[in-house]
Amino acid sequence: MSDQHDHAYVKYSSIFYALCICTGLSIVFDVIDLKKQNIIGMNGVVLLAVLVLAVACAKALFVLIYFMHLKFEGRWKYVLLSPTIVLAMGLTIAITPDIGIHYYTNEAPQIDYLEQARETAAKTDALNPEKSHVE
Amino acid sequence: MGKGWCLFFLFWPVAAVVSCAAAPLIGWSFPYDNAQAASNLGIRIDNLFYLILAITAAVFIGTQAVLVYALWHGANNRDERAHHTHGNHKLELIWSVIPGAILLFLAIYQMNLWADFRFKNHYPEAAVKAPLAEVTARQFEWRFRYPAIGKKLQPKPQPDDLYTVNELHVPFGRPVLIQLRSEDVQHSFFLPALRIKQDALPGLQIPVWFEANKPGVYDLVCAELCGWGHYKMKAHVIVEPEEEYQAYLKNLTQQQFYDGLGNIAANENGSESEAAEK
Amino acid sequence: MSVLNPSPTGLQPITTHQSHHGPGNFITKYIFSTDHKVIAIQFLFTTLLMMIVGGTLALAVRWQLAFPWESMPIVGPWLFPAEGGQISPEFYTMLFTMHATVMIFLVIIPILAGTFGNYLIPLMIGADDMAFPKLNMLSYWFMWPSIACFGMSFTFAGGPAAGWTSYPVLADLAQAAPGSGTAQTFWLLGVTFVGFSSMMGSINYMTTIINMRAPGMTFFRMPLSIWGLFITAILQAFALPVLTAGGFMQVADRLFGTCFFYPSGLIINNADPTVGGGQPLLWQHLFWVYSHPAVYIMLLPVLGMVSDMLSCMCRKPIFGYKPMVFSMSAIASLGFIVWGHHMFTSGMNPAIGMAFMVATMMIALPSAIKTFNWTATIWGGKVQFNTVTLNCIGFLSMFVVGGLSGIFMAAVPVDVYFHDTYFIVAHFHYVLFGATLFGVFAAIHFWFPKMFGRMMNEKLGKTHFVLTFIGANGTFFPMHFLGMQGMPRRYADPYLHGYLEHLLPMNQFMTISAILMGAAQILLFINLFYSMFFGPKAGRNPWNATTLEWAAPSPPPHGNFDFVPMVYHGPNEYAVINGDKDFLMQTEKECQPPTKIITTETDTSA
Amino acid sequence: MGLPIPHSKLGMWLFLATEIMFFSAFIGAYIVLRAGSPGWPDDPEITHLRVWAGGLNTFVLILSSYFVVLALEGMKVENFAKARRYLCLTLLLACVFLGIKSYEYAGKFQYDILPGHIPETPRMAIDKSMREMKQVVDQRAITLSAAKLPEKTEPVNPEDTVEVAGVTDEKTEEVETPVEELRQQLQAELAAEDTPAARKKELQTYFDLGDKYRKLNDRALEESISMQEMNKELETLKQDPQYASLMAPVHFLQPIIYGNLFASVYFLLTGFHALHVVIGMLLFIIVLIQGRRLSKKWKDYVENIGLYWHFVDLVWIFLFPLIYII
Ligand code: HEA
Ligand code: HEA
Ligand code: CUA
Ligand SMILES: [Cu+2]
Repeated sequence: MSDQHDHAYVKYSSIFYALCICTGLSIVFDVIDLKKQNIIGMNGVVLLAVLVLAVACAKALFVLIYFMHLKFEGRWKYVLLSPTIVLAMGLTIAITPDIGIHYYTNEAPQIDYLEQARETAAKTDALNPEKSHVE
Repeated sequence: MGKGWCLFFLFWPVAAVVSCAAAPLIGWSFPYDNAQAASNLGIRIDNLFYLILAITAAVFIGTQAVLVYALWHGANNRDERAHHTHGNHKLELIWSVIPGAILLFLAIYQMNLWADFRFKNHYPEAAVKAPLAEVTARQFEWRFRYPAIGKKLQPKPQPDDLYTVNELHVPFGRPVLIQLRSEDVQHSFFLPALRIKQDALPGLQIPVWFEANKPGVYDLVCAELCGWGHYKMKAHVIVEPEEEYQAYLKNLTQQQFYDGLGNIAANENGSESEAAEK
Repeated sequence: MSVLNPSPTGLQPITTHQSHHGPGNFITKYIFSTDHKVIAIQFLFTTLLMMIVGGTLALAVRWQLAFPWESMPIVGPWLFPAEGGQISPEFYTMLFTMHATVMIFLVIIPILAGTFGNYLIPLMIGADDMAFPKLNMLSYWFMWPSIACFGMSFTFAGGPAAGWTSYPVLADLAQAAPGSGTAQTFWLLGVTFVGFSSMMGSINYMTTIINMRAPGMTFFRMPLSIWGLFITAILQAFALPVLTAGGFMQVADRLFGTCFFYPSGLIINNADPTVGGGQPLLWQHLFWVYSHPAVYIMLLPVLGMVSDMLSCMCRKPIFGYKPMVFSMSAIASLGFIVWGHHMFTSGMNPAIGMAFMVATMMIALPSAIKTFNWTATIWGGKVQFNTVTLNCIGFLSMFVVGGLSGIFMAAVPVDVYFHDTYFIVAHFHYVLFGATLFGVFAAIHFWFPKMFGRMMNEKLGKTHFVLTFIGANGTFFPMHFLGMQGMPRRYADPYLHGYLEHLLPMNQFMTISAILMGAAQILLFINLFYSMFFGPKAGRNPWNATTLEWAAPSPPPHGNFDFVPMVYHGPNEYAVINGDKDFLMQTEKECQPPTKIITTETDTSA
Repeated sequence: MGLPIPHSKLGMWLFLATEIMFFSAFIGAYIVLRAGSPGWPDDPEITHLRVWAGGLNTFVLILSSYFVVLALEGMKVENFAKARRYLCLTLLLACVFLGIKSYEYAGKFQYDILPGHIPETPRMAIDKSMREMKQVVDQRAITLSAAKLPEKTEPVNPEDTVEVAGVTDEKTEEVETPVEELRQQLQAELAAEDTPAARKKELQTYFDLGDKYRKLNDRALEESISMQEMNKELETLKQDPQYASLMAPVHFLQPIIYGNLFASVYFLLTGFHALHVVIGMLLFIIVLIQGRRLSKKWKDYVENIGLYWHFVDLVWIFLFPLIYII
C-alpha cells in the first residue's frame, strides 16, 4: 500500500469533505423540522430518523472503509465485523418488543402526567394563544 | 478393577430412575391432593411435564445404558489397540436428526398451551370482561382490591372498592382474571396448586387468568426474590363455590363500610387500614 | 513410562532461547510474572482458594435449610452474637448471593479461562507465550480488586441482597433492601472488575489462537480444548460488554440518581415515591444477554478438555472431530439467542417468549451430538480407569442429567411452574457442579504432571472422586423433588408454608450429603499439595498423549518448547494401526515401523 | 500461522468489536427506552440541547479523525515531524471537543437538567421551586446570624447522619439548625436600636424575601398558582437587584415528562463517549511525549490508536443524530 499512498492522500481529503457534507445534511434535516410534517404518509419522526440514521451509516461506512483502512484488509474483516453488527442490531431488535413496546398495560405515572399536560395546554391555549412550553 | 467402576456408574442411574419412579408413591411429586393440579390448565401443564419426563427418561436410561456398556467393554478390551475410527457420517446424521425431530416436536407441541396461558387474545372472554380483583404485591404481603359488588374493576382505586390482605377468595368453575401489579420491587405470584406463576413487575399491570376446578385453600407464595422477607410473603387463595364467594364479598362490604352505627356506608371511602385484617 | 524422543522426526532443537529474556528475579518470576504458565498457576490457586470460600458459604446455606433458625455451629455465636448465633434472613440472602457470585465469577469462569486457558493455549498451539503477556498479567491482577470489592460488599451492613442476578428494583434502590446500600454497589463494582479481567483474557486468547499457531497447526488440527477455549473467548468478548454496560447503568442508578431500571411512583419501604421512568425488564435483558452465554462460557472449555481427555484415556481418536467443533460453534451461536428462557414468567412479551423457547429447545441438539460422540469415543476403546477417566465419566453422566432437566425448563408452560423453584437449583448445580467441576477435576489431574512435573496420587484421587460423586448426587438430585413439590428458591425458611412443611427431612439429608461432599474436597487439596512436592516424577508425556504440550518438558521452561514445534496432523491420533506405539504425536510426521525399538531418552531438559 | 497483520492490530480490532457491543448496549437501551416512553421530550427549548453544538462537535471529531490519518501517513513515510504535528492537532481538537462538551454540560447544570432532579409535572416543579427558595431563605438566615455569632454555625455533627452499621438505614434524627430560632434572634436584632444601618438593610432584605417566600408557598400549597405564574414571580424576584444574588440558586423549572430518564440517557451516552475521548487523549500524549525519539517502532502504535480514535469518532457519528436530532 505504501507505493500508492500519494493517491490515498488525495482521497483522504475528499473523504473528509464528504463527511462534512453529510454532517451538514443531517443538520439541514433538523432545521427543516421534519418532525411536525407528515410527508408521503410517513410519521415525521420516523422519516427523520430514517434519514439521519441513513446519513450516519454512510458516514460510518466512510470512516470504516477509508480512515480505518478496511478497504485494504483481508477477508477477516467480514468474519469479525458481520457477526458483531448482527449481534449489536439483534440486541436492540430483540428487546424492542419488551421495552420499546408494552404488551401489558403500562402503569407509568408519566402517562397520567401527559394527560394532565394536554388538558392544561388545551386550557391555556384557549385562554391565550401564545405558545406554552408544556409538552 | 474396571468392572467395579462400571458397576459404580451403573448404580447411580439405577438409583436415580428408581427414586423417580417411586417419587409419586411416596409423595415426592406435585403438591396437594394426589399431585393433581387444581385447574384445567394446570392439568395440561402436568401432562406436558409427564410427556417430557417420558422422553427424557428414555434418553437418560438409553445414554446411561450405552455408556455403561461401552465402559464395560472398554474395561475388558484385550486387544492391543483400540478400534481406530474418526467418526461415521451416517451415525452423526442419525443422532442429529432424531433428537432434532423430538425437540422440534416438543417445541411445537407446547405452543398452544403457552398461547392459552399468556397470549391476551387467547384469554377467556368472560374473564377479561370482568376482572376479579387487582393484586398488588408489596414487601412483604399481598394486597387484593375487589370492585364493589355489581361493579367493574377500574384501573384506579375507587372509593367503594373492597380490600383484603393476604387472602384472596376465588369462585371455582369459571375463569377469573386478576390484574397483577407491584407497589415496590419485583415479586412473583406463585400458586403451586394451579401451576400459575407470573412476576409482578413494577410499572406494568399484568393480567393473569386462571380457572380453579376444585374448592380448597391453597398457598400463595412469592417466587421472585424481593428482599429479606421474601420467604414470608405468605398468603392463601381460597377457592369456593360461587354462592359462598358472593356471600364472602357481601360480608366484606359490611365489615368495611360499617360506620359503627349499624349502617353500611357503601359509598364512603373505605380506608385501607380498616380493611387490613392482619 | 515411555518418554517421547523429541528429535526423530526432524524437530530442530532450540539451543538458545531466542527472543526470550530470562525470567528475572523472584518478583517478576512468581508474582508479577508475564509467563502464561505462572499466571495460570496463580489463577489455579486463587480460584481453588475461592472455591473453599464459596463452598463454605454453600454449607452455611445448607445449614439454614436443614436446621432453620438454629445457631450455626462454631461460627454462629461469633458472627451473630445478637441473634444468638442464628442466621438472619438478610444474612441468608447474602449467603446465597455471595455463594453464587464467588462460585461463578471467582471460581468457575477464572479457573476455566484463567487457569486452563492460560496454561493450555500457548502450549497446545505451539506458541512460546500469549500475544500480550503484560495484558495477561493484568488480567490476573484485576481479579484482586474484584475480590476486594466482593469482600467489601460481604462485610458491609447487610451484604448484597439481590441474588447473583441482581434484579432491579431490589438491587437498584438502596431503600429496597434495608442495609445493603453500599454493599450492592461494591458488588456491582466487583462484577465490573472481573469483567475487565475476563475481557483482557479473552482478547488475548483470541489473538493468540488466531495469530500464533505453530506451522502446520491449521484450525482443524487444533485440539478440541483449544476450540472450546477459543469459542469461549469469542462468547466472552461479545457478551460481556453488554453486562458491563448494564452494570454501569445500575451503578449510575445507585450513585448518580439516574433511573434506567425503575419506574416512577414506587413506594418502597415507606419512602417517598420514586421519580424515575426506566424499566426493570431492561436489566433482565441486559443481564441475561451476558449471563446465558456465560453459562456456556462455564461449560465449553470443559466440553473441549473432556473430549481430549476421554480420547486419550480410551486410546481412541475422538469420534467425529468436526461435528464436535461444529456443535460447539452451534452452542455458542445459539447461546446468544436463548437468553429469554430465564424470563419466561417475568412479564416479557409472550410471543418472543415462544421464539426463545424454540431456540432453547434447539440448543439441546448440539449438546446431544456431543454426548453421543463422547459415548461413541468410549465405545470400542481401551478404557483406562484412572482418576481422569472417572471424573470424565462423572462429568458425562451428570451433564446428561443437568441437560435433560434443562429440557423441562425450556418448555415454557412447565417452566411457569418450575421457574424459581429448586428444580432450577438442581438443574444448574448438575451442569455447574456436576459437569463443569467434574471436568475441572479431571483436567487438574490430567495436566498436573505438565504443570508441576509430578504425578498426582491415584488412590487419593479416586477416593475424592467417589465421595464427591456420591455427595453431589445426594445433595443435588433430591432438589428435583423439592422443585416438583413447589419449593421456591432463595427462601430462608420454606417450612413456613403449609405445603412445604414436610420437606425438612429431605433437606437435612441433602445437607449431610453436602457436608460429605465438602469434606471430600479436603482430599483434593491434600492430594494437590502432597503431589506437588512428593509425587513421582512425570516425564514429558506420562499419558502417552498426542497434543503439542506433551512434547515439551514438564514443567515447560520459559518459552515453552526446546524445539521448534511443527504440526503434521490432527490432535487425537490414537490407536494408529501400524506404529510402534498406539499414538502419534502432532509433532511426528509418521509412525515408526513397529519393529524398530525406540531408544527412550530420559527427559532431556529437566 | 495466522493473519498477515500484527498481533497488536488484531487485538485492537477485537477490542473494537467488544466496544461496539458495549456501546450498542447503551444505544440500544436508549432506543428502546425512548420508544417505550410516550411523550419523550424532544423539544430543544425544553431539553436545552443545542444542535449546533453537537454539529460542531461532529465536525471537530471528523477533522481530528482526518488528522490522525494524516499522522499515520507521516509515520509510514517516516516523516515523524509531520506525524507529530498532526497528532498535536488531533490532541488539540480533542480538547476543543471536550470544551464544547463541557459548555453543554454547564448549560444542563444551569437549568438543573440532571438525572433525579427534574420535575415531571407542574406541581412537582412548583414544589421544587419552593424547596429551593426555602433553602435560599434558610441559608440566608444562617449566614446572617453567622456574621454575628460565628460559633452558632458549627456544622452538624457528621456522625449523627452517618449510616449506622447493622440493621437498618434509618438515620438518627438529623440535628437541624433551628432556623426558626435564628429568625427570632434576627428579628430582635432588627428591632434593636444599636444595629448599624447597613446591617439593618441586610436584615430587612432577608425578612422581605422570607415574606415573599411564605406568600408564594401558601399559594403553592393552596394550588392556586400555576407554574407560569410561579416562574413569573420568581423572574421578578430575580430581576430585582436586591434579591438577584440571593436568588441565583433558584432555577426556572420546566416540568419535563420523562425528563429524568432523558437526562440519565443523555449523560450516560455522552459521558461514556467523553471518557473514551479522554482515554484517546492519554494515548496520544504517550506518543507525543516521545518527542524526537519517535521512530519507526511506533508506527503500529500510531495505527492502533488511530483505529481507536476513528472508533470514538464513529460512536459520535451515531450519537449525534440519535440524541440531538431525532
Ligand atoms: C454450565 C451451565 C449451564 C448449562 C450448560 C445449561 C444448559 C441448559 N440450560 Fe440452564 N441454567 C444454568 C446453567 C446452565 N444451563 C443456570 C446457572 C441457570 C439459573 C440461573 C439463575 O436463575 O440463577 C439456568 C437456568 C436455565 C433456565 C431458566 C429456568 C428458570 O429460571 O425458569 C432454562 C430454561 O430454559 C435452562 C435451560 C437450559 C437448557 C435447555 C440447556 C441445554 O444446553 C442443555 C442441553 C443438554 C442436554 C439436553 C443433555 C444431553 C443431550 C442428550 C442426551 C440428547 C437427547 C436429549 C433429548 C432428545 C431431549 N437453564
Ligand atoms: C459453579 C457454581 C456453583 C457451585 C460449584 C455450587 C456448589 C454448591 N452449591 Fe450452589 N449455587 C450456585 C452456583 C454453584 N453452587 C448458584 C449460581 C446459585 C444461585 C444463587 C442465587 O439464587 O442467586 C446457587 C445456589 C445454591 C443453593 C440455593 C440457595 C437458595 O436458593 O436458597 C444451594 C442450596 O442448597 C446451594 C448449595 C450448593 C452446595 C451444597 C454446593 C457444593 O457443591 C459446594 C461444595 C464445595 C465445598 C464445600 C468447597 C470445598 C471446601 C473445603 C475444602 C473446605 C472445607 C470443607 C468443609 C468446611 C466441610 N447453592
Ligand atoms: Cu415478594 Cu418475594
Ligand atoms: Cu440460560
